[in-house]
Amino acid sequence: MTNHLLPLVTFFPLLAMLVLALVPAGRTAWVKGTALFLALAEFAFSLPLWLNFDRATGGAYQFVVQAEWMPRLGIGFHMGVDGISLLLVLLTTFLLPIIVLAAFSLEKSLKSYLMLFFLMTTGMVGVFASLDLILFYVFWELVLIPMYFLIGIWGGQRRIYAAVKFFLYTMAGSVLMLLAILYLHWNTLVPEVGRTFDLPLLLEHFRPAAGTQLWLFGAFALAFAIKVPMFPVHTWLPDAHVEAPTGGSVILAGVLLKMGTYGFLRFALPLFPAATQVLLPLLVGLAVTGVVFGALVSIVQKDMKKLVAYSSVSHLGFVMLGLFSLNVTGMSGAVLQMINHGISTGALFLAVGVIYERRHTRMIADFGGLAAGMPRYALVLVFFVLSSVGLPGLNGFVGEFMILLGSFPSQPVPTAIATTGVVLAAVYLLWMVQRVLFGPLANPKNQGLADLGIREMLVFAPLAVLAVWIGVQPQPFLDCINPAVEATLDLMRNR
Amino acid sequence: MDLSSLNPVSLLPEMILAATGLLMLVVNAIWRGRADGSLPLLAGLGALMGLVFSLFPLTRESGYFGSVVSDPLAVAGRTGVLAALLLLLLGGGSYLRRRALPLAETLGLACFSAVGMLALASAGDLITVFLAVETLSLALYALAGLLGQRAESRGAALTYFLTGSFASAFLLFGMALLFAASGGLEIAGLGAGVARSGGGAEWIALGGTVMIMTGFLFKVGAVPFHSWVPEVYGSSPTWVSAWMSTGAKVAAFAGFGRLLLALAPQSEAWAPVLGVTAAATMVLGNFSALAQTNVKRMLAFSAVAHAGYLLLGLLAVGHAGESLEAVLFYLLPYALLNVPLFLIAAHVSRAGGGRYQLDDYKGLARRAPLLAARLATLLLGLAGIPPLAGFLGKLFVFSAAIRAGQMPLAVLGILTSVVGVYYYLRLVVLSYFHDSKDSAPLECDRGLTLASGLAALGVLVLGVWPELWLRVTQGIGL
Amino acid sequence: MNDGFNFALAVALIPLLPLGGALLNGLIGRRLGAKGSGALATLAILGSFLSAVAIFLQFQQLPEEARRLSFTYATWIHSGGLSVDWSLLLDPLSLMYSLFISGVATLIHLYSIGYMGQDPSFARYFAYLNLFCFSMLTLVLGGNYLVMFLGWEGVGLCSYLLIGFWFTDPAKASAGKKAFVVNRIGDFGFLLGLFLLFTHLGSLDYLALEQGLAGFPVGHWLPTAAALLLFLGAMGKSAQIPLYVWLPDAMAGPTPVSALIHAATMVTAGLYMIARSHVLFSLAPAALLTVAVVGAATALFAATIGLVQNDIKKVLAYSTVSQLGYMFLAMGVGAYGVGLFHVLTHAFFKALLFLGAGAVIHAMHHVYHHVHDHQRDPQDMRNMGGLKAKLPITYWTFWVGTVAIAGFPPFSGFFSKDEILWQAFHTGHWPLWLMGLAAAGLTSFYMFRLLFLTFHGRYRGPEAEAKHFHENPWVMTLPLVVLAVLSAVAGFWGLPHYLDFAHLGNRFQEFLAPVFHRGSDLALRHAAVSHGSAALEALLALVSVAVAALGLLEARRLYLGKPGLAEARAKAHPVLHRRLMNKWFVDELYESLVVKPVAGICEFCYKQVDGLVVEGMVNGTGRLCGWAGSGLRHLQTGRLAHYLTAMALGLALLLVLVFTR
Amino acid sequence: MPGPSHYLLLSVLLFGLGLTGVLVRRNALVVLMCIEMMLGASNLLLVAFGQQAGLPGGQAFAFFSMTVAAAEVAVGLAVVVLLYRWSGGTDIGEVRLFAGPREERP
Repeated sequence: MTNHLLPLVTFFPLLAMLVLALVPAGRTAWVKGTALFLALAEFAFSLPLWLNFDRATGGAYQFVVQAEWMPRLGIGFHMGVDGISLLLVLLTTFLLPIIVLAAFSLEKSLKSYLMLFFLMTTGMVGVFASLDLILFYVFWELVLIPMYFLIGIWGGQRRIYAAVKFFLYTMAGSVLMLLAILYLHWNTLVPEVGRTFDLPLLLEHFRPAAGTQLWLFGAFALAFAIKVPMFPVHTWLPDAHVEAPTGGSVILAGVLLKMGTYGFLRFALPLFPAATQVLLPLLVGLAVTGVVFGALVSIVQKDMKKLVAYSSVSHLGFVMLGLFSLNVTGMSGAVLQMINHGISTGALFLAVGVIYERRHTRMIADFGGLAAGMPRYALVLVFFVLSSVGLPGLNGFVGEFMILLGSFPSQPVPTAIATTGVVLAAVYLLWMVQRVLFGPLANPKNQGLADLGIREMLVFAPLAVLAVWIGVQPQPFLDCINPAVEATLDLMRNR
Repeated sequence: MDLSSLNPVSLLPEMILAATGLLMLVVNAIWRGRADGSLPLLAGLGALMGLVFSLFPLTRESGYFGSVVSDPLAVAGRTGVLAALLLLLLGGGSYLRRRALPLAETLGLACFSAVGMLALASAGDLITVFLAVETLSLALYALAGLLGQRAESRGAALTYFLTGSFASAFLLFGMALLFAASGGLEIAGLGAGVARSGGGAEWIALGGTVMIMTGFLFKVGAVPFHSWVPEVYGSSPTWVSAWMSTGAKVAAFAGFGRLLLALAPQSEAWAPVLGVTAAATMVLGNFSALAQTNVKRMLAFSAVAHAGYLLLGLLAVGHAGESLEAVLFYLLPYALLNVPLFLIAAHVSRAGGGRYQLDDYKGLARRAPLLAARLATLLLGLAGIPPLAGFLGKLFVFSAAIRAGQMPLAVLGILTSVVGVYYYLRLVVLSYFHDSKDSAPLECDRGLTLASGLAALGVLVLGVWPELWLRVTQGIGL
Repeated sequence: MNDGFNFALAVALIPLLPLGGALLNGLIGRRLGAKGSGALATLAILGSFLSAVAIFLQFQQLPEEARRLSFTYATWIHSGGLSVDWSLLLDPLSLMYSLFISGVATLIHLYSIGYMGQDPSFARYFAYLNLFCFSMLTLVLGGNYLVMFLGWEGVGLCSYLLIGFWFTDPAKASAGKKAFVVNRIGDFGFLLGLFLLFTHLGSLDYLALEQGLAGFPVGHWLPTAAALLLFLGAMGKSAQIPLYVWLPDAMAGPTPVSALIHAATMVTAGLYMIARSHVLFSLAPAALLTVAVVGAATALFAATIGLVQNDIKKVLAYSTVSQLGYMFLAMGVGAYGVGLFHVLTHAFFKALLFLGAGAVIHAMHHVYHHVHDHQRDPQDMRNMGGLKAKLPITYWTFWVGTVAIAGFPPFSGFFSKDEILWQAFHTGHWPLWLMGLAAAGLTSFYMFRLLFLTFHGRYRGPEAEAKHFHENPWVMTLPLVVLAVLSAVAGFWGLPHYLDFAHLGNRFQEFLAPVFHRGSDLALRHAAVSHGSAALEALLALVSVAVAALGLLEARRLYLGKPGLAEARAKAHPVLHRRLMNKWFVDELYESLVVKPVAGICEFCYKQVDGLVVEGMVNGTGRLCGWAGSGLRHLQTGRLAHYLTAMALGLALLLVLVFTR
Repeated sequence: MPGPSHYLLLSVLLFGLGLTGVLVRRNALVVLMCIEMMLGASNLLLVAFGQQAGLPGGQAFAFFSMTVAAAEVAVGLAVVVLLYRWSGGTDIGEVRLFAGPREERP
């Protein structure tokens, strides 16, 4: 049974999309009900992964499925999750119902909007569960299409520019990775298997010269760095975030960016340890630059969404720093921080969406004093701001602390510089809170805005619970992550 | 010689198509257009039969004393050609009626050109190759000029004819030289023959090879022999453009591949030719397509660009024969994608006064949601986005190139393909993200709907379950 | 343990009760009504106080060396080399802090019921207040630096929320933000310190770290660096130069908050942290010296500003900064216990003073409300005067507080502050002692100025109003009385030995002794326990009392003598006066040195780096492709002849290519 | 007695002649003839070498190519006539193609 779990979780959303397609678009209530039900079903299907996952052997792939796809070409249908991918899969399925619920207030062709999200879920889960490089690449590219349409159709004024930029930028980044994958394929001979795209086998038998490693790593790193996004290839993100509809932004920040960091952790680092070592100073430098630069730029943003977008650049910089610490604490922290960022930033985008729906503006200057009229909203916003500022007791702190603590021994100075990001985060986020929530409720347009309703509270509640859970008891998650990270590090050492 | 090796059925598909072509003329001659309604149906049946017998040949032996072979390459090539023809007949009926093309002649010529294409895919010796090339060319010249009353069409016909026969002259002279050098006409033996007769013969052979390649490079529309492509595709009746850009291409690449496979021993010598032309073709094709505002010309340049990718695959043939599989795999989805794209272009531009401008696509998603969805699928397929078969085609071709150690060319190719993504997506952007000038719903006839739907579905299925087609192409070049 | 007293539970209750209170108030506080939610909060914190007292009593029975119990309740973060648990540490130090925090907090909660009774969002207020107590108690009870940091950030958050409690006033809201951000700058140092310690000692647990540090020689770079970094954190939290700027602004919060958070408890967290890390600091003489200098400088500097402020709370705020300076001075000269004693006494009399000020403000506000005047500032001392008769209890309690802080025997301030000065002097830091002495004089001056301006003389508002004054309700006066008593007598817990006629011994120091054994063993000078010459100490005590008296007399001359003298004095030294009035222009300095440049950098990064360079490259690539396309288009001339030629040339080219190889 | 190289040389010359003609002449008919000349060159080569090496294939090929050439001429003339009828000239310079850049301007 469990062996069919991963394909089920991966492809059920596809089925769900088709089912949803059959519901008459006119019957909004039906569409909403079906979509929510299907989303919850998807989440329910993914729960056994969490429950039956054997944490003792968290470093090994579990729920493995291996089938033939294009046998003569060495392309197989190979899926499996270790502690890292498990959590990312769960994050994806966890966010799906939330986004569906949040989308109910959408006016414009809700049905196709939701269908795209289901399609994208298949892609994202596939990316995290694939153990065959071609399979991985297929899912990797598959994710682009729905997001492209989401931005292009439901986006803001500059949506076309943003959509095309998003698509081309990320695409251009990943094609070279495809070539690198092919090179790996043709330059690795696996005894009694021959040529293969199978990740575990390649990890075992691929022994490239340092020089080759460098540009292969470069190809992979470029693709992932753009997705993360790392400075200086980050500029597609603010545009995409600002123009994307709320749900799109949530998925973008919550999951899509993690595909980049995950790629580094799963492919780039273990496949090319030598190259990693050589380029480490550069990578760490870029990560830290991202942290500080993103934070500094966030400070001067006038658009809430753009602010949160740039804050993502900063937070993802932390994650990269953790990955490049190359020790268990730092890398585990990085993985945990991927989840945290998904929760906190996702929630922040949802929060921005809430007032955007009410006022159709995201400009900070248009608000002020909302706390007076919308106490519940104020509570939610402040809560998630604090979680993303890294207040101890909430999720953000655990990740950031582990990252910095882990990277300090190997990278003291960069870590010290990155730590300023913690200070700056307080500056830009609290300043935004102050300008949006506090002060006199001057603008008449803001008076009498409805506070969060039941549905909206239901959207935020699960995220808040998770934030506290990870903040107080991260151990269940770390028990999954630690062994997987250790396994990755072993791979790097033994090659 | 024993007649057993005549093996007539090896030429069965060609015969069927030839018969169908004649049938068109005969029926027309007898009933004079009163039977026009039935002609496409008949042609379709003929093509279908041809397809069946191509895909499941009655014989795997070569025939006519080796001048016709029916190996996997022939099977794949013929299947590709006829699949395109069927799709064209299915989706193009309304176009033919609308543009008042002489139905019998058009269909007849199409069938005759198909005969040439099939023969080219299954040719066993140089004579057959030449005859096949000429058969398909002559038929296509005529098709290009079908709308002779329109200056553009005339220009197209003349251009195609002159450049085409110019290229045929190269081809023939090259064959003569190769014959002189290797002392044989059997394709399979060419390489060995050249190797045997050392000395100056190798130089002659090389000269001949280059000229033959020139001839084929012209047919596939590779730079610098591509100039005719935008003119002819752009100015011929769209139905014909669709046919030229698919059927002829499949056949040409099949024949070209077979020749290069035979000449593999000399690959070091001729590889540079393909390297240079492939690079130039990919770059020039993609970047020129980027600058087009006329959809037909854009599709023409995109066809040039795809020729570039395919040449990359051929280049690898010299290194490892199996690489030809990649090329043949690529061709089927390519044909399935291009035929409906041309037809849709014609359909959409009708509203825009037949000027084939990009702006005609604005808001298409709102005016014809179904059509737009198919268009988007087809374009994404052509752009090579997974999980559509277009992606696998590119994947295999680039894989072959890398296996042959052509990483620089592969990098160039894949980067230019990103440029390609841009102009393909531009149509998607227009039809989905823009608002239309007139929101009047654009109805679409059943044939085209069916054809484009089938094509999109086929490309998707092939992308998810490529074994279907891989089983056919399996063993090519071994 | 003895007679099955469950320490683990009792200790856990101390922070958890207020947390529960906070949650309850957050959920159902509104329905309870002002009194109800206030009572709930007060009971919660009272519970922790009682639990602390119970522990204290149990503690007395334990032998000295056994007075260090640590309890682990659950794992928190275990990954790789890092393993941190939810653990609490119970020893005299944390117990002492818990006692006075929960005690003072209880009184202030009670007081708040009266003070905030009319405020519409009382539930939010009490929830925050309880949440603060939870954080503060976690801070002091935490068993490792990470739990401490949790409380550390928690109190920062609560102070942020409470300073900006009346958020509709932008000034108040931004004061809260300022506090949080400045504290974060300190936390930056704190975190780095922790990273450094963990990197080299592999743990964040107090006990483990102390053992790890044992190996290091005094003056080694690691303890020094770590200590300095931690001290940066302390500076932020305890408002020392240069990070003190947030505290005066923090007075924007409700007055009880100022009393609890910004006078009695939170601001002394930095002191706690140093005391807790005393082993580390004792290994780092350089760091200790820094602490001492910063402390002394702050004491003096803040006192000067306090001289001329007219806002009653501002005066007290600067006096708090100054007093904190004293405590750091004590820490810096290695007299940890002495510093902590001042923490305790200061908690009493400064809380008292703030609550007294609160009472005055409350009364003034009430009066202004009565006459519908919302122009005048109820906190400005220039509007007050002669309240002695109107608010007798407030006055007398306030008087006690003033005398205590000014350092007149036998009130608590005298003993604690004098001990500090003495330690500074006889450990050879006589310049610091001099600064402290001067600060003492200034302190007594501005405190009596405050007393006189507020309570003595004649009411400086229209006579008609005067009749509206009346004393505040018991919930507000009772805490005043209790605190006054404490401020009066607390000194006797820490009698200097030259006054120790009855040989009671210095109870306070003896209580803390077990904590500081190791530290003072390691420290070169055994400040905390050594005494030096009793005569000299007594003499110096007299000197400082004399200085305080001078301050008192000067204040009396200026503010009770002929009116206009003070103005005349101000006119006499216009430059100095203006500098003092504007707090030495420090805020302006930071504005131009830090805030503006940073803002500029941000703009630059966004507009130039991101907008021009990076985006330029991205979009440039796109444009380049476009140009390439339209350029290549010209190859397609549309001339048949050209095409034929191109083909021939192409063939020639290929032939050349092939044959030239 | 001329050897193979002579035939080779001659046919190359013929071919070159035809090629030059195609490039320099503007009249469609003449261009067509030049192309025929190039085909002829090839035929010469086929026949000659077929004769030399005693391979009948050469001659056979030549026959086929001649037939093809004839067919080609037929189609070619048809196209030229078409051109002449509609535009009253046979100068390939007159042929107006879908001129690239000029009409492309939006």
